Amino acid sequence: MENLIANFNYVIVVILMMIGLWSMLAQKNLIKKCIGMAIFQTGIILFFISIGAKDNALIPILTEAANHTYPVSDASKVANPLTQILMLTAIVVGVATLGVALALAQKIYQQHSSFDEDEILENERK
Amino acid sequence: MPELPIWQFDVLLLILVVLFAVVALSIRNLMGAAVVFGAYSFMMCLIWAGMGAVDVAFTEAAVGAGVSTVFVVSTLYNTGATMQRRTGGLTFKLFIGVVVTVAGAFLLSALPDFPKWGAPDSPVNATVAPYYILNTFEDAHVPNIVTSVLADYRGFDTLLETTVVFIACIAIYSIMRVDKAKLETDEPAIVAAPRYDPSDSLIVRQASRFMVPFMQLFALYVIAHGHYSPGGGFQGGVILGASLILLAISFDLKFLLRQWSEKTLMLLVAVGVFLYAAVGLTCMFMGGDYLDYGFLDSILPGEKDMARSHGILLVEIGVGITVMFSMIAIHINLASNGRFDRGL
Amino acid sequence: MNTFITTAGIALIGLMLLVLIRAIKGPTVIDRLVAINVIGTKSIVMLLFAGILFGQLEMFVDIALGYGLLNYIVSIAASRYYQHRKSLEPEHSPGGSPVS
Amino acid sequence: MDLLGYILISTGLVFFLGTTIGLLRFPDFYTRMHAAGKGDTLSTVVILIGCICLNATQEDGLGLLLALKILLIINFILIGSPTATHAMMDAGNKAGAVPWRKDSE
Repeated sequence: MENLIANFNYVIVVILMMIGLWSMLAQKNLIKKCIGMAIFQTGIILFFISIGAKDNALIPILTEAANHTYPVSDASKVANPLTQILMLTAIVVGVATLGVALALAQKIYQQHSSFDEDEILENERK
Repeated sequence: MPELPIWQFDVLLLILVVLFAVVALSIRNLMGAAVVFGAYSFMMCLIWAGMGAVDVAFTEAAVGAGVSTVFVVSTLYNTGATMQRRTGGLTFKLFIGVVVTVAGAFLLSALPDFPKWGAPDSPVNATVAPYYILNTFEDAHVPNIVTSVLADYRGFDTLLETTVVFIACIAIYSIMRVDKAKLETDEPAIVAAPRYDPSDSLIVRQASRFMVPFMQLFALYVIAHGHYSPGGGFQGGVILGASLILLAISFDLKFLLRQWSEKTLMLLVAVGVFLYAAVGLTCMFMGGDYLDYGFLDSILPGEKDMARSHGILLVEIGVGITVMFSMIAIHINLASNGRFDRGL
Repeated sequence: MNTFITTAGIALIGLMLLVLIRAIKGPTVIDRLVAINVIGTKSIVMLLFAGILFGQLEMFVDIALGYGLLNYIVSIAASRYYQHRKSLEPEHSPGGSPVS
Repeated sequence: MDLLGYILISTGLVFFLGTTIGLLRFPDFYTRMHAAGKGDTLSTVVILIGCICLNATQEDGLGLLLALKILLIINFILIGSPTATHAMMDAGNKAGAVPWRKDSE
């Protein structure tokens, strides 16, 4: 139980990822699958960001107003920038891949007039 | 408990975000699901701001409010699908549910081995990240550590990510784009043309006309001021793209295509990546390694650290151009069903 | 000051939760859209609260400004969908699914 | 100045409570839109003005810059939010949302 509270972020990460995975596997609708993919992705991004957060830390922008002196002396008072930049690019790439997925879904709809997986398979067999 | 600055908000928002995810997937109306998914991204933005990741929060704000929901809406617009079919396979869903639960339990069983939430000495925070935090300002004269790591220390990474956006744009182009003449003989278009009615919504058009210049000005500020505040090429590019998408929505697609022809759009998508790569190549010609902006000090003003700062700015401009025009090209392709004439 | 802002923020999140109920219940999509629009506007306020609690409001205000500019695009896109869609074809697309 | 900020933020929260109750309790789309459109914009603007008051005392011009930026946000909300409300109302009208009548229950 103590672990559960101290590592609450990982619990939410796992829940989000599993919700996304369930949606991708069990939902028959292609749009819902796309949304599930995006949710899975945000789960992973949340994992990276939350391991980069530090206790009592400030945001990774050095300003004089926040009593930062250039150069910084204590690295533990600034949140981890590395995980943030990895995920920053991942979000933009994520929206581009969401676009690719939606384009494929749109083409499939033009062929089969349906987003439903079962109907598409039926149409294929005909 | 973690000692994050605003951990109360973080915990509450983490619970709320799970609720949003469940709601977005359980609504059977597809438009409803898309709209709730937009709100899910708002919550994610708040969580990242709460964990101190302002640049990520900014990117999510721009992407979630500006483009991603619009993409889903335009897909739904072009296909006309409204409701999800009520499928009978309850046992199948339950089976998947059990499988997923078991997988989640396996993942959760590793919970005690993870470092505590917010521990400053965890492996992630203790190895390479302190170097960036301590040395950024001497090396590159950039107070925003995220920007300097993004464009300088890990420049190759960002170059390839930009290329991925470029490739995704090309992929959507090759999936969606159809020849108009060929389509008319083959099959009728699925969606009939909405007539452009000038008296349709004067208020929306005038408000957009007022807002778009401010958006573009703000986006340029975000790109240029990214060294000192949250922002950079990705955020600014997405906001610039969203401003033109707003024009396309509130007027019509023809209005946008009159200004930016298909050829120009694709050319500019390539120009952004090219600018990034060219800056790297220039560094090689000046005697350094690829993307080592310090060697640009003979053609850029200032010493080595200022040269790196200016190099970062050039690279961010390249990223901004690519992201902006990719977003516009993706939107036009999705909204007009690849016909490039009319749409959402 | 921080205690007050924290309390206000928690109250705001609680009220957002109540708004979410409308997004869950909402009989039509437009009801959901209204609720989501309210949540989006309140995100701006939450970002400012986070900035005050971090003590670096000048960094968070840019994000809030971006939100203020972009927030209404989704509403306009979705309402565009309904304005154009209505005259196009019946709600049941060919081969589409029956509406419950 | 701080006290004024507290009062304004509390007022904004009360307005937002009104918005929430309106959203939850009103019977049809148009009345809910009424509650959301007015109460949401008003409460956000009031809370933002409260934030300006809380930050007005910062040193060397930072408070002024922040006040300007927050005023810009208020300006954009005052333009964008009613536009969104109008667009949604128009969409609901065209999509055929039926107004509630007293004899419909």
